[in-house]
Amino acid sequence: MFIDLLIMLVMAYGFGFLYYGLYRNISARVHGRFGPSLAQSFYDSIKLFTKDTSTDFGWMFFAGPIIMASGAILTVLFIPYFNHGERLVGLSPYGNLIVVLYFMVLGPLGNALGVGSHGNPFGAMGITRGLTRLLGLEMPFYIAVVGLMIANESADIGTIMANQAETYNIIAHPLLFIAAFISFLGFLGKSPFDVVGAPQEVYSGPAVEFGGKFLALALSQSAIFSFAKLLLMVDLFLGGADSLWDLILKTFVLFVASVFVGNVYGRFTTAQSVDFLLKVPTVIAIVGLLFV
Amino acid sequence: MFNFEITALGNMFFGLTVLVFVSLFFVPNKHRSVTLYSLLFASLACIFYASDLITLFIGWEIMGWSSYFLIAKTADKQTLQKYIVFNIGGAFTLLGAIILIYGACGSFVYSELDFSAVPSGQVTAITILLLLTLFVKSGIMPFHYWVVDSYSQSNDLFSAVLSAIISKTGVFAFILIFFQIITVQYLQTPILEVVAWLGVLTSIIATFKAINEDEAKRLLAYSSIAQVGYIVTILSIMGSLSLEAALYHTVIHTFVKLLLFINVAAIIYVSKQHRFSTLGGLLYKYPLNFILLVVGIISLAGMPPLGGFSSKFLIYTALLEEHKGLLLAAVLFSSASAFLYCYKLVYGIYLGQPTNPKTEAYPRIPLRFYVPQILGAVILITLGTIPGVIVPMFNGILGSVGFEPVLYRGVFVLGSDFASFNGGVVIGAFGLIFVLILLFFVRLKNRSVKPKDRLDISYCGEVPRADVNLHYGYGMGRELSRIGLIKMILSRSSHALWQRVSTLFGDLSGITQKLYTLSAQNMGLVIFAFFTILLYMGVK
Amino acid sequence: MQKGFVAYNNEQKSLEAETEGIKNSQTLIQKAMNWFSARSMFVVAYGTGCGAIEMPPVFTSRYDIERLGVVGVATPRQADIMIVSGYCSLKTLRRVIRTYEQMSEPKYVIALGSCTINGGMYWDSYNTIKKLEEYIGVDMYVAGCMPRPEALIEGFVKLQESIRNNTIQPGYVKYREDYAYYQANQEKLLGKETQPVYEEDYAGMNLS
Amino acid sequence: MSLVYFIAIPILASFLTPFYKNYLRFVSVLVNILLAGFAAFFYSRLPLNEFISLDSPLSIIFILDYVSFFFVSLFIGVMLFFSLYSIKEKNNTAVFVVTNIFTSGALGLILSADIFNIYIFFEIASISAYILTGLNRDKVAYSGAIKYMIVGAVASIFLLLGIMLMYLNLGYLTLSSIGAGFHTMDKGIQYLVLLSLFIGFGIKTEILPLNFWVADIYQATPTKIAALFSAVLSKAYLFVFFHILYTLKVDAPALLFLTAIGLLSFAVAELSALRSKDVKRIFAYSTLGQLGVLFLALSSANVVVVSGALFLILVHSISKLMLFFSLDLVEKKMHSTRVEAFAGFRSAFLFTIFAIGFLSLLGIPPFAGFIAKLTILKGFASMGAYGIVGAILAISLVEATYFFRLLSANQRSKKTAEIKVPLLQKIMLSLLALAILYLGLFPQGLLDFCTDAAQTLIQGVIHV
Repeated sequence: MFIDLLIMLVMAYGFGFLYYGLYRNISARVHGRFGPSLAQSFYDSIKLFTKDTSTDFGWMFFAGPIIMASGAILTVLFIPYFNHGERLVGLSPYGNLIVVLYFMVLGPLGNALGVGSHGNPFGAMGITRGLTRLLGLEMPFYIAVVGLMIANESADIGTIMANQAETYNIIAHPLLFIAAFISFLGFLGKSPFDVVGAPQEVYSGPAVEFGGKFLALALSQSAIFSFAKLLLMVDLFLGGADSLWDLILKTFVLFVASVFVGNVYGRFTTAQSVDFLLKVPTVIAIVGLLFV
Repeated sequence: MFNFEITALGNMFFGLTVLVFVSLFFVPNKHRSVTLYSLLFASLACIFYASDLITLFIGWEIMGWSSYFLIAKTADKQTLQKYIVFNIGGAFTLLGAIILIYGACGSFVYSELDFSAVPSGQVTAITILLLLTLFVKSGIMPFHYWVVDSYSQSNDLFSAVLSAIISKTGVFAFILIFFQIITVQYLQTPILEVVAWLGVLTSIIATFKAINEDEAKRLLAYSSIAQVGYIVTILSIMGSLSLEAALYHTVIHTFVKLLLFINVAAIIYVSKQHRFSTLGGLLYKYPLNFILLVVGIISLAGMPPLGGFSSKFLIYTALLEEHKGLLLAAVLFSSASAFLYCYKLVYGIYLGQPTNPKTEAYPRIPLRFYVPQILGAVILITLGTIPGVIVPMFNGILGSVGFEPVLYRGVFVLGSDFASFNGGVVIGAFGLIFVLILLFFVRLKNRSVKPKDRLDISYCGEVPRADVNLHYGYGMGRELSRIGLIKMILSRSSHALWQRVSTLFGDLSGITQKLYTLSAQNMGLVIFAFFTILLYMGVK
Repeated sequence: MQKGFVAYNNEQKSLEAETEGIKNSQTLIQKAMNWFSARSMFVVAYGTGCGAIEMPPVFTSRYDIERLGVVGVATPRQADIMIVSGYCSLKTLRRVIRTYEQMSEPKYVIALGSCTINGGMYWDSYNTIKKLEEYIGVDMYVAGCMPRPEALIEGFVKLQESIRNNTIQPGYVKYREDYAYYQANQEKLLGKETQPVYEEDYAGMNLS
Repeated sequence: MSLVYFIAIPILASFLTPFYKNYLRFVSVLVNILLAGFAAFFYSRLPLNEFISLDSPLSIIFILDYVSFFFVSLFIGVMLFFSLYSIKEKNNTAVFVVTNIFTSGALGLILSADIFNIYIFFEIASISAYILTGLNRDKVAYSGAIKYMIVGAVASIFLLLGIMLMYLNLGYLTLSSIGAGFHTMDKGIQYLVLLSLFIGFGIKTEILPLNFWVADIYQATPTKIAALFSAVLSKAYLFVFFHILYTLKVDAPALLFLTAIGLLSFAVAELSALRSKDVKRIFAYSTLGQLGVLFLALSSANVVVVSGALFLILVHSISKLMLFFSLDLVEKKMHSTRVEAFAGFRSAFLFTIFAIGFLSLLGIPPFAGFIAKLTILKGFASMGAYGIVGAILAISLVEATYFFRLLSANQRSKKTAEIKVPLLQKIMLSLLALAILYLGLFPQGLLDFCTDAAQTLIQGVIHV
């Protein structure tokens, strides 16, 4: 059990950074440059963990990133990796999809407390943008997930995966998938929904005062979290994974798709992104929900 | 005239009342009025334990006017006027419904009411009248007009009572009347649909209004409206699970609001400030208060692992079970938006930079303020972790109402056959991970540098002066008003509607008053004219 | 590479001798850590003067310094390296110092252009400083007016090399040790009220 | 013992004034106690008739049945209260001369069972009311009294017209005989008679559209006297009107018309009070409104509703006494009855009294007004008249608006004067408040009596 959890965590960490490196590489190629090495994000993380000093604004600031990381790790542990339900299911028997959806906001909220406590207005602005954007992101995603839960008569991720043995949900409920995918892009924090940490406007936003180990933890959790989201999408719409290769393939495909979208579009403002998310994908999701 | 009966449902609500009142007794209060508080308490007991409609009504009215006099100590005239017009109006619709029920069934006693022979039109009329009453008390749109001002202007302690208990009387009456007396088979489904949507629309709109609010208590008031909106929505599903969800959420919301209002009251007590734009940066001054507030908002936002999540989870599963997808999506939307005002509350008061130069001189918070807060926090944490302590009570109430209990009786497990989760594992895993990361952090060679000055922030290389406002509490949520849909919600208000009604009555009053100043001659003319008209009509 | 473009600061020689011993006594972990911090550099590119115009090509497709693990960040808290790109007026210096103070250690400074070395073409200006190293610790000078992007990249490479091999005494260590000197210089120009806020007592600190 | 004493004693007491000029207030109390004793004596002998002369047309018949006993004891109670309350006012004895006549007029109206005597006592009560209105002896009071007199004269004319028509057609004046023979008359004459009675009594019972004079009169009258008008005079006319109506056994459309008029009257009066700036006027409007409710309730010909209406009459009398007397105290201190003056006084006792009075008038539990309103609404519900229930509740909301506006005005304004209520007044007012609370909590005994009285009223005066 604990070994399983450890493996899940390490896999999430490794794949998260790998995919992040990949993302940077692909973006670089799109821009017409070589880009850093695949392991660059990993190097960054190690370096940040081993910095000599980091500014600490008090215990709440200290706890903020830890809560955020705990939230991300918790999310990963509650999402089963494979659809055969034997290994690497983590804690998913003790939770369900709704719990996971809420874990996904637990970390950010804990982080928000930490960020708020250092008194830098840019941090609070970033958090506000993030929470505002969350409004838009969650609407289509939740509708899609609700549609799946109603269609499967269950809120259990394992059951939803098992029910896709014949047809994947991406084919059975394409509209729901489109809606969920659009907000998934936003959840990954890539363009065009990357207004939260816009360095030019709000000076890195939430991460404005994070240096050294705090930034390291923030980066690591974001890698883990990205993988968790990929995993969730795979579990919900692509029938989960049978084997390790299946897992890598499916997450990779999904990831690459999101990277290309992210590289093509510019950045929406907060209002624009919420407006867009509340109009296009939400309407798609509602139509999809009516078909369920 | 007064008939009482001890019921499981009444016990639950009365238990909440007792806990709230007892814990509030500890809090220092400038406007303590023993007579009015005991009247209020008695009226609540009267409502919760009544066994006939007249007793219920008497309790309802006494509650209404004793609250009025409690609010009147601090609120302004217009607020009072709003309060009384809506609440007396709500009580009168209740009376109307009671009279209708009497006309239909010939009795006031709950156990003697039988709707099997009543025409459905009449049942519908009764339903609508009762719903109006509940809507007014619970502040469902568009009858929420009185709520916010009354909550924010009444004294800090009484706001807690209003939000924690009095708004719940609407919920109680809903359960009592529609689950026990009229029962679902006589109700019209379209009405329930409308109620469900009204509830959820209320919660969405109130949530956005809350986000836009600069005053802590007004924010909490709007949040109260939103939360009760959920309860009404979920109740209108009229199923076993939905009833348990509603009861759970009622309990949670009672303690959340008790905690939050007293928390804010403590801050107002020491700082004399109640706006986010004049508060801020109190985190390290009042750390215990901050932690309690965080417990409160985590529950309010419905985050795992605290109690708020448990009730939200039940709400969602109840809606899922009935396949109310759109309704659930709307609830989720409102619930997701709630994070924003939760964050605004905690940021505006405790985080960010202090806006007030006198912050350092604020006195300590008297210990007595912590009694209700710690009570609330302990209950919220317990309910999130060990739902097993309270689920049997809900199952008992369901049994007494005549429904089949559906919740598991596990100690840590909460849920039904549809979905369940293990609160113990959630909080355990979270705690374990948190502690592990913390240990890892502490073990790192990395040295923490503490900034000496609160203004040592990265601010584009700039050194902000002490008088620059670095607190973002005021502007938080401003961006929302640029989003089309939300702008529409925020820019509209029922104020204009009610204002128009008020003006209309004022104008009518002006006209009729003129009539009463007729001179004797003209009066004589009127009399003869009237006589002539009647005579003419009679002859014809 | 042309050595002349890269100017070490004046204590380079003695430092090299001093750090030779440290280099040899490094454990494997320390070596690895050095390698990682050389491999990953977060840069806050402080565009103080005209040299700033050379930085965009360095970071974008033309020269793509991300290959070397160098990434731009917005805030000093996240940064390892600050580039001071050109002359510093009094007004800018205040911000430069502030930014420098807020970076977490280990932190490095690359001074870009001749103006940071001796004032360059502003050598007799009443309003610009002549030697950046009098006010903050500087690790690497890239001379020239203007230095080409290649020169800047060269600077980065050299800096990475010396970090990896631990061959220099970093500027921030010197800054801590001689803090009184730097502070006096800063105060002379800027006055007391803009003094940086330092929590720790650098004089009594054990340097590793 | 004779019922004539009810009328003779007060009128005698006022005629003999010169003999005890300085002790008039004590005599007045004594007279009222005496009357109360009579009432208590007659309680066990109900119902009873007394024929003083049977020769038509000058027959004199008194009837004391349940309903007239109800009114008689109510009025005696009110007058006793009034005389006790004012027992310390040494320099205003003139008022007692008139109030004694007023008492006998009102009691005579209630007790008379023949239509000519009704007219006589109608005039006695009216004239004493005109005098009472002018008691203040200033311009406003005189102009009010004149206006009252003119309107009252019109009312008398119509009443007389009705009586004349009946007498010419039937040849007798006894109520019971008229009741038996009314339907033998020509339809047109019936209509004309009813119309004249309606106009005559309508003016006096202050019903729309015949009540436009009322607010001015109340404002001109001394505040305590206005309480008497509200608590006694209008109720007496109301009773007599419906006594006659039920005796004449009018048909349903006529009653329905009265119901509609009552409802309209209620609505318009409450609406007018909404923006009124003068508290005394507001109380006047409220009286008009309550009279409208009574009118519509009494015209329902339903035992439950009528019993509720009788209960309401009692409660309303008590509440209005309380309110007008308290307002009198406020007026003495603030020299005005404007809302601003009302907002400015500080006295927890008076505030409580006002609050209880308002709540009771609004029909809010646990005060007696609630029982009255509930009974009326229950009765209407059992008749199936839900529209009226809704209308009454809706209009009550308007009433609540202005009453609570007054309360909040007092509670939230800057206080300018502190009112110290004398002990006697305090006790008297507290007694009234307690009575309201008691009747609200234990209404059953009175309700039973009201039911008996209502049955009697609806039956009408039966031929003996």
